[in-house]
Amino acid sequence: MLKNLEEVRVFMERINLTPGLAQAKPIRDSLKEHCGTDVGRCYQCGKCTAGCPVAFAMDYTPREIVRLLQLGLKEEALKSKTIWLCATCDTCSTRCPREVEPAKLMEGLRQEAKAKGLVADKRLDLFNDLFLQLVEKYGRVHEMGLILKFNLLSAQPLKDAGHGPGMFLKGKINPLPHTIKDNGEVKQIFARVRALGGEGK
Amino acid sequence: MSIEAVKADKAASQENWEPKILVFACNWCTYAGADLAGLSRLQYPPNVRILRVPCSGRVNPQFVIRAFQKGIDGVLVAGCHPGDCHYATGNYFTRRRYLVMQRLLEFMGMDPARFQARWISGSEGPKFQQVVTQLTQDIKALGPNRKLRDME
Amino acid sequence: MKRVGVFICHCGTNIAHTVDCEKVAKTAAEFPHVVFSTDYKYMCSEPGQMVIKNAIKEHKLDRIVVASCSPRMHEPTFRKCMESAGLNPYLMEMANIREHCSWVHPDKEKGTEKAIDLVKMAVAKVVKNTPLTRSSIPIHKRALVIGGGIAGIQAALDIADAGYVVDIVEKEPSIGGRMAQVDKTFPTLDCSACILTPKMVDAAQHPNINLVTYSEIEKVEGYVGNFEVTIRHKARSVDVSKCTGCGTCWEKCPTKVASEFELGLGTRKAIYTPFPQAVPNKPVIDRDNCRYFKTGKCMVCQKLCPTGAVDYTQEDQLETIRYGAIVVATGFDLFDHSVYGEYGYGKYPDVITGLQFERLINASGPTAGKIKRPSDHKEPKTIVFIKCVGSRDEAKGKPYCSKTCCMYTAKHATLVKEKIKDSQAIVFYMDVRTPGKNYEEFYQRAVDEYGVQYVRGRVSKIYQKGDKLIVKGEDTLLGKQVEVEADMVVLATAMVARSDAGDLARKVGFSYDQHDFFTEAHPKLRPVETHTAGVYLAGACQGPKDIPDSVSQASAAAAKVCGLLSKNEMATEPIISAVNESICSGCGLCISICPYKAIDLKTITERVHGKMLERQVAAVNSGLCQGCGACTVACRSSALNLRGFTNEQILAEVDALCL
Amino acid sequence: MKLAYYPGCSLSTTGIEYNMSTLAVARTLGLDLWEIPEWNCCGASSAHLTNHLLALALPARNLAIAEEAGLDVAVPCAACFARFKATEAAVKDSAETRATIEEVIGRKYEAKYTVKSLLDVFVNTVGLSQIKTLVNRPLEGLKVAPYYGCLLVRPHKITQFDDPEDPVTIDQIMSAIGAEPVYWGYKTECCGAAHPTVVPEVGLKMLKSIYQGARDAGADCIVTACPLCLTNLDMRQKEVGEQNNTQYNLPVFYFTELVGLALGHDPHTLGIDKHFVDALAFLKNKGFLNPVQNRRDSE
Amino acid sequence: MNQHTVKMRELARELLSSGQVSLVLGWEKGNLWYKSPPVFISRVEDVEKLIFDEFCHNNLAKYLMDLVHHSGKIAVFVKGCDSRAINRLLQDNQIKREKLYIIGVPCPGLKDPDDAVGKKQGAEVKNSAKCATCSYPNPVVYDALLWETVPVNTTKAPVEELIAKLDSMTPDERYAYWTEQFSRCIRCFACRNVCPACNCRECCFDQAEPDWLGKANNLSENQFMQMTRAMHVAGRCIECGECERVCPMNIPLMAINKKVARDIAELFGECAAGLDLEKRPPLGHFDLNDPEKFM
Repeated sequence: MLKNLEEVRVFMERINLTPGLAQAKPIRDSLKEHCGTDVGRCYQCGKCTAGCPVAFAMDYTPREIVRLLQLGLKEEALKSKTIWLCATCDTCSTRCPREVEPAKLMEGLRQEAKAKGLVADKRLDLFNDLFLQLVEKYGRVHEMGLILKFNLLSAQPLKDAGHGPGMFLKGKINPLPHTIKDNGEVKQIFARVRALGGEGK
Repeated sequence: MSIEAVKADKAASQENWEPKILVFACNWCTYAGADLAGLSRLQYPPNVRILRVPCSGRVNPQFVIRAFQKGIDGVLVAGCHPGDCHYATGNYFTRRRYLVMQRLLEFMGMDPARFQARWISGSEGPKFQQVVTQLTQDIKALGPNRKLRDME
Repeated sequence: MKRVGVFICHCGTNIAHTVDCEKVAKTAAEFPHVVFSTDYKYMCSEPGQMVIKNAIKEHKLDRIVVASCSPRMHEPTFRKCMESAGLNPYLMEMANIREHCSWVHPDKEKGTEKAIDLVKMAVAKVVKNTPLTRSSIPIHKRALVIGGGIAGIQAALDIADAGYVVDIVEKEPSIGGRMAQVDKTFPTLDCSACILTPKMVDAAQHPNINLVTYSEIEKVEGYVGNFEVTIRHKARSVDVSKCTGCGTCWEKCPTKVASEFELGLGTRKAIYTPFPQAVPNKPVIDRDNCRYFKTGKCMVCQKLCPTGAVDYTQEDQLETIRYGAIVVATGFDLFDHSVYGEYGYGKYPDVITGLQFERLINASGPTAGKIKRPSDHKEPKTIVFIKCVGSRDEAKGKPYCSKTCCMYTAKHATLVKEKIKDSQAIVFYMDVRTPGKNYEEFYQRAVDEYGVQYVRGRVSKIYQKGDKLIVKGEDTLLGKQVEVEADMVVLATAMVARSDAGDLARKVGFSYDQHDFFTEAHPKLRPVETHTAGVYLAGACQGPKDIPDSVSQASAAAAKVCGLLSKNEMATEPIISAVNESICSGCGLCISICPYKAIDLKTITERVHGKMLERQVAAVNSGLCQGCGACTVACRSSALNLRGFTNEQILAEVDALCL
Repeated sequence: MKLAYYPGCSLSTTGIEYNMSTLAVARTLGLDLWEIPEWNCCGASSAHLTNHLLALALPARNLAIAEEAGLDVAVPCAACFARFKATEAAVKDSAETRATIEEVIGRKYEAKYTVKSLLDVFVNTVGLSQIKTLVNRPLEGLKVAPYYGCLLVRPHKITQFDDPEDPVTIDQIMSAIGAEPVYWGYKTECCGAAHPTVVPEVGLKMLKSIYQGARDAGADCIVTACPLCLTNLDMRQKEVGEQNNTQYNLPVFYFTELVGLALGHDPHTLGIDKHFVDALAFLKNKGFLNPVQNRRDSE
Repeated sequence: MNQHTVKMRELARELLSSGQVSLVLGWEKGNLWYKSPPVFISRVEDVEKLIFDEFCHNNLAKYLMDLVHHSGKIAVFVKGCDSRAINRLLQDNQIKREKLYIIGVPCPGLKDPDDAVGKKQGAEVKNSAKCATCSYPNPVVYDALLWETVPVNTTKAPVEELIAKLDSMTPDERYAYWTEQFSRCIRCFACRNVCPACNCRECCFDQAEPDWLGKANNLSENQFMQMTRAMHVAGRCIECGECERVCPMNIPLMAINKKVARDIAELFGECAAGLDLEKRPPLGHFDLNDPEKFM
């Protein structure tokens, strides 16, 4: 939602297409390689957006993200909230008439945005990082710890406090982190993935 | 090395050696494309000789081997683009035959540059020019063909 | 001993400027078999041709080479020249020393050298030439039209009006086709039946037209001018010669089944005509559903028929007829939208197709023209139209545009607004394509005058909520998700080839594309012909088409047929394949390669060691062969050879060039 | 029949009642579930968002252990199922990927056995008729909204399970135990995954449309096969209701809980007391908590 | 006498005496212990000549071409490779299925007779090269199968190694290799005569007009001949290895045939010849999506 006139003006500024279009082809090719999907095929029908359960909260609709990429405006796409808000439910990919897979695209863009330090919604990124830290450490996820740590680090320590005791009483949250006996193997997996540069295609 | 081969080698070292290149051109596309190159006065090396056939599907691989036997330096088989064949499907058979033939020639030790196939349409005068120019350059770089050649 | 004459053309300075024509002529004089060689300013001119003719006479030439421009330009000229000099026109070869030489090589020395080579090749070839003669095949003056929709009817009327007998073979009990199902036609909104039924009657009453309904093509043999077509007349169970079409039988028949014509929205009886204006207006019995055929009891129709026309013992009959030409006009089917899970897999009763909607608004349709939704027969107030269902959808349907949906959806939306005043018509579209006379204006009227709301975006989901259908889309122009609570949804489903299109194409022997649409001989210049001589295409069987396009193509096909049938016989090109039967081993590899189905196996008898033995060899049909020569390469033993481009001729050229 | 069983992290914490009900019902249905020893987290729902190889390797270790035991794997959690399937497909698809994964996990894994969702096991391994014969407390009159979410059915070429637009396995199981599945348009809508926790202003809106859809379709309760979906739908219901000035009163069940109930198990054994939206009271009202005399366990 | 031979004779006797067939094509023991030439049997009493051992190399299918006008039905014994030859001839319309009674003999792999020369009967003999990588030891078409099928071995044959070696060479080295091979060719045409894919009534090599093949026996003409033959059998060769076995000059002809077969499989998909009568030879049809190198 646009807050003031200033933002309106900037948002509606005319875009010079020339520099972007020069990048369009290499961007298309690299996305094809890294995300396995071809934005060039999209004909902007909007079916992805029409069925997207999160589109209402996005700054660009999934279709618009693809459009930005088609025009070579990848920077804009990387800075968007959309790529972080995508819940990867795959509805778009399932229905796309041109067999473009927007969900895969979002995954790829997230990884790239993170690498470039362009994370538009820190909360989701933080959550994912914390999650994996737990897995690496304990082999399994300790959900209570995850939520508490997330709330703490995202500066909203009391957000879900109302649910915590309820869960605890219902025996749903173990106060102690559970772990597998010898987590060496899982730690090894993380280490080897890192050694391989994180990409495993 | 036979005397003929020595002679051929010598010829290669001479500056005035010019390769002879045979182009099998289908009547409806490539021959017309070459005509268009002429109409547009698009210059290309005079080394190519066009042999007109109704369809690239008419070109028997044995013609190609024969040309090499008799001393040609390079062969191009050219026809309509897939989907444009005047006879609907001739060039699809050409494509299969010469994909196999090309690999066979290579396996026999021929340089792949000496035998090529291309789709050149009746409107592609510039492409005809460009393809035969490139082909001539490639073959000039290789020198005279001695392989498969009937020296007697 | 062969006597070759060589004629080098200067083409003014076009050739002579960069080729030393005199030198070429002199050099050529030394080639084997050449007894005369000369050069001249313009060989194609009258005096130039006289030079040739005189030389032929004077030097007793039996074949010639003309080195000049492209044979694509003047081959016919010099062939005629040969003929008038009393020689076989095919004993002439041309060397293209203009387009392929003088115009592209400015270096005169090199150009001359190349011109000499080209002439040498032509001489080597012409020495191997043999006289070729055009043969002719008789043309049987009767045409067959397969399919009795608007395209078939139009083609038949045009051919019949030109004075030829034409048979329309229609697999349904009546002619009329898809157009009979349509309510109104764009862009004029005149009623489809009003313009179609007179044509149907014209066809039925035309002295040159035979309607062969409820019949299918069984087998097609032969070739242009001489097709032998076997037609299967399906058992009607009604003797058409006795039946008067009074209608008693179908009124009294106790069995009701879903009507194909009404696309499941209405019913018909087991003895039926598909629709009231059927031509011929004579019923057939649907044996799968008839009580008599299922149980052996009933016979109501037979008992009540005043003329005793009902005949349960009828059987399918085969009839073979000879035709000179065939027009294929088998029309289209609609894409089955039940593959769209997000649109309810075809399970929501109020999600219907455009053609079903035609029946709903048609005065003679199941609702007598009142728009009522199938589920509860209520009048819908909000109707959503979705375009490109199946069309332009590679994931679930077809990649192509069905061409007609933009217009008929505009028509449907207009009619909704016209018939239900307080209604909403909302069209979800991706593009609006209106390239036709008065089409754009029609679409604009739908928006301006009728207030049809167009929303750009493909619908992602439809689901039933109570008695409403929730339609979810994006307005891509706004970049926002939108939702409509609709009472009915109409899908503009793709036009697809008939499910049996491939079978028919194989039977008749012509090609079809990856979507089973029939392939025209050339997309621009031969749009109504097929690759098979004598077989023509009309209407949507060749690709999605609206009525005006179908009718135009039908008339065009008819013109082609008339052109063919106007001749008693047809000359065939002599440059075709020929079989050397003594070598042919009958392996048949050539058969599958021939794009024209011109090669068949035949059995020959020959005497071997005093015994008569049979064996099979390939046989080329000169009416079908177009002379591509693909078969000659498939033939390992060179039993097949292409006249005019024989192995011997091409080898001679290759040798001449290299040696 | 014996299957390897991968409960996953959720089933030992927030989804503990899924585990309890699964194990209870499995015994009755004659399923021998062998819990993969020392299993590790499959990485859902974060690894695939950040690292492709890691997302394949984490499930692979578990699958490798099951493969050593020579068993197909039953996975109750939809998120784990999706990740396992992705790994299975990737390994089947490319020998190169397989080699990399094997290197990373330090175990052999050839995807010789099949990963099955627990729903699949119920419908196709056990069979609906078998379930039907074992029912002795048919849940007649219970109108359930079957909720599948995303991960069971999408992407279809990987999960290869049920229909991506109109899945029916939960519906079939519900019918088999006498309940009445309602038709609604939100069967496969996304519950928001981590969004209700992490970006609640977005996630809670996603949940709202699902509650609304179930209510509009006349459902009494929602039934699911995904612990994440259940946690979101159950834990956040009150909050979403308050935001929208309403009470949805839609208890959310695992399908195993309702099957267990129909087979005559005690609701506490099934963990039905562990929900936020009071499920026990709801069932009591419906009259489904009267004790059952003779539970027939399959041998 | 081995069990296989017993079974063969039994069936042959039954077929002949019942009049089901009037001729049986099989193998007999020749004068040398390491040769088992073909035998044509029309009398029941001659059935005792039939044998099956590890020297039954001859592909009997090709002999059927000489018997197309034989009036009765013919029984023919076929190993895996021979059965593919039968399909080759059927597909090429050279023989009629209804005139044949095909008896399948799953083949355990044969021995190399050249290696047996000079050895005593029963001595250790090398395996035949052509059987080393046979993928179809079991007949693919038959009316009766005489005994249990045998497992397919998957070892890498020397010919594959040769192809790999040649592939790794420079063009000039490859050319030199083949020059050396083809220089030896004495133009005896044994390769062609034994080949079931070479079933023309008149071979183009024997024709004077057009003069495809020069009469001079030189390297160039030999190259023409072998390349032409490779193209003629491309996609049709059933890889029986007979050409190479009968070549008196030991030219590695199967390296060419295998290489072409592999290229075709790579380019147009697996289409091993002589397995499926419905499958047309790969150069006799096409796919719109064939690889495109000629743009």
